[in-house]
Amino acid sequence: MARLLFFGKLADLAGGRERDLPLPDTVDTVDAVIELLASEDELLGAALNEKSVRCIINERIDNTPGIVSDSDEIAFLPAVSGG
Amino acid sequence: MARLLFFGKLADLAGGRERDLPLPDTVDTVDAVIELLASEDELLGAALNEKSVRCIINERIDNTPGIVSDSDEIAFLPAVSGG
Amino acid sequence: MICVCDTPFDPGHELKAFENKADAAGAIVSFLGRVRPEANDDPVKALHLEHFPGVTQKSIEAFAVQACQRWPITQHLIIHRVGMLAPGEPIVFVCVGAAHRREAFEAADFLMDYLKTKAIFWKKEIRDSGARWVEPRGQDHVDTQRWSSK
Amino acid sequence: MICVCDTPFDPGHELKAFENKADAAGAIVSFLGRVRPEANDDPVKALHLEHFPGVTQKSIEAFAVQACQRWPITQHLIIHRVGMLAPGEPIVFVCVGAAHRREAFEAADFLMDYLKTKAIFWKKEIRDSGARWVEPRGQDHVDTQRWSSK
Repeated sequence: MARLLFFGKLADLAGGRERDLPLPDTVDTVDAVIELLASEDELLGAALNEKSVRCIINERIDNTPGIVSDSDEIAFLPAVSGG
Repeated sequence: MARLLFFGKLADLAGGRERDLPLPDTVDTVDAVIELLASEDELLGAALNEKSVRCIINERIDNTPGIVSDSDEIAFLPAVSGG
Repeated sequence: MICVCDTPFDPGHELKAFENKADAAGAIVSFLGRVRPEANDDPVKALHLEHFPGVTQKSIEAFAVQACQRWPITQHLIIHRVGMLAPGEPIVFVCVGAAHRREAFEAADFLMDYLKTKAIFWKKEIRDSGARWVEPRGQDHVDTQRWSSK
Repeated sequence: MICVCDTPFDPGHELKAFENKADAAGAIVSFLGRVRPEANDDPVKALHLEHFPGVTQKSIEAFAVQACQRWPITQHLIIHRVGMLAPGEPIVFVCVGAAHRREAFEAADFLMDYLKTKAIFWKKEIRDSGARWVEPRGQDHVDTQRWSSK
């Protein structure tokens, strides 16, 4: 079971900040996860495919290879705006 | 009687921060005042002639025409260093 | 020190504490960013700031390490609020201590550009007319790019 | 506000007061310069700062007017100590408030460059080995010249 996190406007679209999602064996990349979500919710899929969206896996900020497994935490981050 | 003010290292050389000096009629420029002082004290004269020394007459910071009269306050300022 | 906090803080008090700690710094530059009060028909009533707990802090620490590598700074402090903020409240406070002022100015400026455009925060403006997520201004990105050519 | 004062002041306290007054400023940049403590055989025991009473203040006011003409700043504060200062004591504190951070940073930086090289102060370092008048560092003049080409 993968744990998905949605932040900012993505949480509004996903209807919540967290969601648990069992990943089929064929779904082993971030792109495939987005495709899976898009198949259920077109609007959310489009938002996740925006160029400004970043993905952080298991809270590793330094490298994001895009490979995921069923036990990962997968965070989707829209464009940031601090200060 | 002109009032002379010396600041920073110039006060050390002049032996004080203030001095009253009657100006002869022929002494009507800052340069002539410096010449008069130099005739009495060569070291002070040399210090006043340094390029970095500014003169402020009657506390007017905006213009310094270099013309003085016997009732003026004439301030000699060495290179500044704040902050 | 880096602190992402969900309660109000007092920049004057923080500056004083920073001064005491950064006792070798001859120059201290601080930046305070606040929720701008607006004088119009539909002003911002509140700002909601979201972060990625743990990850936001870690990423700011990485930026701060960059600043310490680029400039000989002796001390730094970054406080960033999250949660619900009212107009006028402090959002971000950055303090940098160094021997001389140029490096303190540049490092504080650098940290702020990064905090504005790269740090992991999301900002929602809440008005009577509704709420909307804010994206960084174009100017903020231009400011950040100044540092990559140096 | 411009203040040349002969008693110690508390920058944290001044920042807090400034925040309250500059309530329309979304960005506040401050600079604090202090007497640097030195770790050597003959450290500075005290700094004596002299000014030209009245004239120094007037000339700083003229600089501040220039800053206000160049940048849309909403508020400014300049405090400069004179008299005898101990290591670690605040010498100068500059606060600038503006709508956005870029203009606040630039105006504070500009004011400090001028305060360092053009404002009418004289500084004498007092050590066990004797006292000596300090002249501005070459770097300070280079910094000030940045503004004339803009």
